[in-house]
Amino acid sequence: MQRLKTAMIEKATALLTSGEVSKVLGWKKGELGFDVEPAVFTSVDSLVDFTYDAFCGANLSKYLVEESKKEGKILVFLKPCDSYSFNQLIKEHRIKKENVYTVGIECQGKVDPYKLKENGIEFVTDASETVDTVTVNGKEFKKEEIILGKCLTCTKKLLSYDDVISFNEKREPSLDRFEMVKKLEAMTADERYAFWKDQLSNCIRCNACRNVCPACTCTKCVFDNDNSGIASKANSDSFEEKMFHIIRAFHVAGRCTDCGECSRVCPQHIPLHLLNRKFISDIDRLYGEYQAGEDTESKGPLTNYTTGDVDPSDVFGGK
Amino acid sequence: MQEMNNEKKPLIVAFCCNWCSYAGADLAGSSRLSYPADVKIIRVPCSCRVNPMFILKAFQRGADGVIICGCHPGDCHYTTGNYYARRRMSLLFSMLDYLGIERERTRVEWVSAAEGAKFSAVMNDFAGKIAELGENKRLEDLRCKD
Amino acid sequence: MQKIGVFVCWCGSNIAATVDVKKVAEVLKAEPGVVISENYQYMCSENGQALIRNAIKEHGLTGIVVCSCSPRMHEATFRKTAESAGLNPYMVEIANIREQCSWIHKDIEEATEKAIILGRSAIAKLKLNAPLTSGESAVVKRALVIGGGIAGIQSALDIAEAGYEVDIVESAPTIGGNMAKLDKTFPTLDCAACILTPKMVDCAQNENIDIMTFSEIESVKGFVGNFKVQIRRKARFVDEKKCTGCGVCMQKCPSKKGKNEFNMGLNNRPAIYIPFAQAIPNVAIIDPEQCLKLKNGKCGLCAMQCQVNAIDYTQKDEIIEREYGAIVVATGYKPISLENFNEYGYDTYKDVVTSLELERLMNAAGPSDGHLVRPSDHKEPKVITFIQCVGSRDTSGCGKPYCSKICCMYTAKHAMLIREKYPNTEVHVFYIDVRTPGKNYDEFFRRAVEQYGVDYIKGMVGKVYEENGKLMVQGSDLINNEQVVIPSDLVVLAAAIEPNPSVRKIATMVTASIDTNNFLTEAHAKLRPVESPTAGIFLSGVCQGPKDIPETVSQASACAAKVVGLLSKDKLKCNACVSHSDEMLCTGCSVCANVCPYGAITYVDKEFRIGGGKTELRRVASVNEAVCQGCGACTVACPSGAMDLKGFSNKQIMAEVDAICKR
Amino acid sequence: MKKIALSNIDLLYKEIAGAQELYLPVKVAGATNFKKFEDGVEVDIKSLQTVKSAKDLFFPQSEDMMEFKTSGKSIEVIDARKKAEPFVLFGVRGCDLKSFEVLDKVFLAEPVDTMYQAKREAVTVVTLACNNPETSCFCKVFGVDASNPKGDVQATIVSDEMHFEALTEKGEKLLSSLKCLEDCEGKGVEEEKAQIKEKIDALPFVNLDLTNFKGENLMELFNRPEWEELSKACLGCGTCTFVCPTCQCFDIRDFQTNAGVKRFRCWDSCMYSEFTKMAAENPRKNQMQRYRQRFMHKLCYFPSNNDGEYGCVGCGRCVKKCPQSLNIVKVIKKLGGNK
Repeated sequence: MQRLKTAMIEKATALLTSGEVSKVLGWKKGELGFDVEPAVFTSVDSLVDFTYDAFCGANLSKYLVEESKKEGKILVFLKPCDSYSFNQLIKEHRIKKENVYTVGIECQGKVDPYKLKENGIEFVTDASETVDTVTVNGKEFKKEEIILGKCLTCTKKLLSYDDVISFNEKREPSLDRFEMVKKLEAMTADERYAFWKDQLSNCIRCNACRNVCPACTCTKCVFDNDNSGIASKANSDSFEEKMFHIIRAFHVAGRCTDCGECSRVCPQHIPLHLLNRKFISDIDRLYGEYQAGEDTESKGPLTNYTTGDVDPSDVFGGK
Repeated sequence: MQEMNNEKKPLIVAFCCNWCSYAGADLAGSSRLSYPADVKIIRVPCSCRVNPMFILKAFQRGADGVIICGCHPGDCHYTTGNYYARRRMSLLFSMLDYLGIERERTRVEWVSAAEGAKFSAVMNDFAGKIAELGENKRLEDLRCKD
Repeated sequence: MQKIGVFVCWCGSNIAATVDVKKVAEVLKAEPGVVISENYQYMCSENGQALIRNAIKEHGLTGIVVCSCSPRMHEATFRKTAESAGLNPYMVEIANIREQCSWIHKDIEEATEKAIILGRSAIAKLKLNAPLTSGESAVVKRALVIGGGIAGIQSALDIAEAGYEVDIVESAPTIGGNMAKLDKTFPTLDCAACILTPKMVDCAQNENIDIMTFSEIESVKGFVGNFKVQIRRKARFVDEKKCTGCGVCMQKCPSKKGKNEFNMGLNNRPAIYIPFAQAIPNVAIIDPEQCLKLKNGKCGLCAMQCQVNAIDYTQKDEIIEREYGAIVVATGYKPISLENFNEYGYDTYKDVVTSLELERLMNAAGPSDGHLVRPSDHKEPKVITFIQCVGSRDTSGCGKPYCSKICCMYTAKHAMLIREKYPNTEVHVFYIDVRTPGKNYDEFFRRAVEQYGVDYIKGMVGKVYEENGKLMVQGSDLINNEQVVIPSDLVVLAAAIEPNPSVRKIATMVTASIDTNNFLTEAHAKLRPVESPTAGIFLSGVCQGPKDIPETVSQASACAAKVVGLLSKDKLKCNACVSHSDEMLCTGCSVCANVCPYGAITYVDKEFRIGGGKTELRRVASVNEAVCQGCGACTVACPSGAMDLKGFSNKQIMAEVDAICKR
Repeated sequence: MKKIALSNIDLLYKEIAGAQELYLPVKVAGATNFKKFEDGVEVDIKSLQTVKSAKDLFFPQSEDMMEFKTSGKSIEVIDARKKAEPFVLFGVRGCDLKSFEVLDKVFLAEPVDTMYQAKREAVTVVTLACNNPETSCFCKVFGVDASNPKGDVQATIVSDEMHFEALTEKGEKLLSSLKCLEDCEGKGVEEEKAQIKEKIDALPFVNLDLTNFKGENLMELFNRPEWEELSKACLGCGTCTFVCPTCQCFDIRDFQTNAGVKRFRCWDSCMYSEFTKMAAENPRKNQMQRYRQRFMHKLCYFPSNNDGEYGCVGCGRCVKKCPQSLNIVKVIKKLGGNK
């Protein structure tokens, strides 16, 4: 990890010095060790705060929607999952590609601060990692015990970049990403209803899931737009929790790269990614496997069709 | 009998595409093929005009069932509209089911302008299923119920 | 503040018998925004419309709701009414309380309640209506006729005569279609070729007509007035411009074992051939499957013989693009395949033929030069049995549920012609019913029976089998209530006709709707029989439904009149209910363009003020209103809700939902 | 003083809930929030903090105000405010208790917010000392003593028992009504409090320097260039404001029902771009301005208007919940002073 960080700083320094880029989008150290935050560095001097470690879970691609509009080229470090979002945003014309210099960096799973806390660590003094382990404050954890939910199932690979920093250290996913979806599908309707009722009743409509989502880049969201007919600010009724999450999932269906940020940021730990994954799993099953963000040209499954598609009545396998 | 009258009647919203299904409904009418008055039709240009928002809105407002009718695949007046509708609704209905909402509450049917009899049969069947299911509780908005 | 007028129609007793129209009017009057609510016996009548007009003027109405029959019936009527009273025609909403209420409900209370709800829903929508104006688009003054049979020929000639350019695209190497194969025509018994070929020649000579044979429609884009059509001109390996149709090549061609399509495969033709003597264009064509030169490079005799160097073995398919204002579909029919009717032995016995084959056998230009002989041994048949309704009126699933309409008449014709020319021949006809509506048709049929002594047997045929060199036709005679077996020399099957299979592909390309039997659907079964529901697409001939020649020709001319009416306009009013993008919401993500079937959406970079005196360049969607047909696919694809449909906006539809659910 | 064994604590909940409504930290689907006690709920007093703060009980996320019923062309106006029945709020930590003081300054100042007032008066607060404060806690900075929160009743867990002391009349009334409690001397309570204090003093953020946040240097702080960098990663979501115990902004909205209109108020967030949208213009045009507003309000404007009382109680929820790890601690460290 240390050598990756060193290489990244070297790369940033070189590109800033040569003037090829004027800004660098990366991560900045925090106060408690794990609370790194996305940051833009504009000078070689400012890179002193630059960090890349096992806590850099945030997806940086969405920041480029705004940053790439500004003057000057920006260097961005993209983890495999971030890069799928990046591609999808390029496909949707949301990022000005010519203003971005992308450097792919490898990733073997990022630590979930909540899991760290459950293990009694609230303050990180030192951390190091290998492909399969993380050592925090001298205590070694297996990756599967400690990394973010989204990383446990990650199979994403390094896509095309302007440049890549990799030491060919790849972690294999420890879980099938559809396991929980399948589990839910196997439940009775009553059980599923109870599951989601509990989960969604916790929603406080803080919009963290939406605002962090790289697929949610609307200038103004329908839920904020009084003219849309479905604007709502709070879950004044249990209906609105469902409405918000169904519509949000639907709006990103076929575009969601499964980056998992929604679930990472939810203050109530609602497993929102299970909604998106349901759509992904249905799309894969009904229309053939599709990975949003794998390329920048293909038609998404909801803007496409075949004449032989299944009827809605047959989605559940026969009437 | 008395009790029957006191029961809340089911409410069904049917979105019908202008070119096939709405015309099919008209044909059912001109052929005097009855179906329950619980069914209220909203005319849309094409099944692809039906936004999931409309469906959820209908449930929020107290609908007990929502049905979308369009031209048969391949016969869309706009060539491809119902193909998109088919995908959208497949996914949406699957999602509603995933959230534990009764899958019988939503339906898509392809009804051509010539299928007045089918329209009536479909509506009778759907209204019957909805009556069996009873009131929509899982996608209700209590504020709309008092 | 809106001032809404509600007009409840009784439709005589159609509505008023089941819906308490007075109560509906009264209850709806109490709705916020409603200033006047009237009921009247026939709102669509002149008096009814006058009532609406007066109310609009008197009360200064901002919109009207008419509770009446289906909007598919009278929406246009009431829009015109509103317009004539100075109200924007799109400030009209119809509550369908006839087809979707009074006609399907019996209980007055229930129907009245539903009518009120439908009225409220229309009011709720109307409150969100905005006055709309239609855009205009120019009309390309040229028509395309797909299919060069009698229907296409007649339509093309009429359009050309009116002074407009018209292209005929025919998939076969010649125009003429099925009619060219017929011998005589009922009920006058004049020869088909004698009346058709002059029309074919007219087409060829008319300066306004461009004939493209051996060509197919590749793609159709655009909309009424502005279709862009790609046409595949298939390689015929003969330069159409050079070939004089002298026919020398045909004689010299060593590969003579091709099935003669024109003669229904009853005899052979060379690899290079002219379909028939009067073919238009009278130009040779090479069958690449059969030509030795094209197959293995050895031969080239025809090219050596050709005086004008018309042969071109290297010719390739060519795709040309043309623009049209209107498209006539005249793709015609073909007899059904008889594989489901093994009991008649069509595939087993050479002497079981279809009626169309019989036409060729009897035709002077046919394989037997007009001498009626059996295909098997070329002997004259002494007993001929006709079997009617082979695959027609068949609900078993083997054939077609509809009546093919022409068979009764042509069988009578065949029987009569045979008895006339070969009086010693016995002719039997098995029939279910004989249907002869049409001018001089029944008289014609009766002549066959009474004057020519054709033996009509009411009953169905169970099977045809061979015994001692005879074809035994076993059937029932329902009138005499007995089983009969007729030893015959020739059996003729009146095979059902079905739309040309290519019509499905064409219908999809031109976005015309099609029924379960693959016939194209007309815009209105009675009132708009020659138009497709898709604007600018017209239906000529059997592609719309079974027809005989007189009917086909009259429909073809009617179709031409419609086309000429369209082409005579310089500008067309576009659909006013089109999509539009709210540029303040649009993110330019391209999702909408991906689902637009018309390519109506493009993207532009536009400068927007972002406050503080700054501007920002943003990519936003822009809708070509002349191209948009208003399906609304884009509105649902758009996650931000920037894309909305005029006349069917998100808010309008949701207002309807609200109103319907209010209880 | 009174006490009950933790193993019997369900009896206490049931007894309170038998007499009046009881709200306390309840875990649903893995997340703990203040919810009504009902049979079968999973009470969670082990977690230090609820996700949403206790302000939810006085200033709920959404709350009906009035209704307009329409019938034909007439409109009837109906008061939809619910009457506040006495209720017990159990398990409030020192920081949340302090936040009530902050909210009172807003809602109980003239003109009084009657909806808030009614609930505030109806409540009996049972506070709970924080046996295990977390690294994200910095309540001490704002004068909170998490070992000794002074609610109507103060509860302290000492090993496997919970001890109660009534600090107000209301508290006295509640305690004396509860039969499941036994009298005690409060043995070990003071020792426990001393231990908690020790733990608090060892936390990383307890010495934050607030000296720069004064009324006088408002403009200087406002114009500090660091805001740009501090707010760079802000997504503009409302998480910090919604989990914050002192954020008190709300919006008033109408909901169209089948019968008319319900007017309700719901939490709003100054992080949202719509928050300051006005007819002519939006004075806060970018996220930096909105971000700056939130912290300037808590650390400068609020104390300037309220006798030096800060609009932050140091609960640390934003430290834990911000999706991108932005928080008030980072702001104070950057701009507060050099202590």
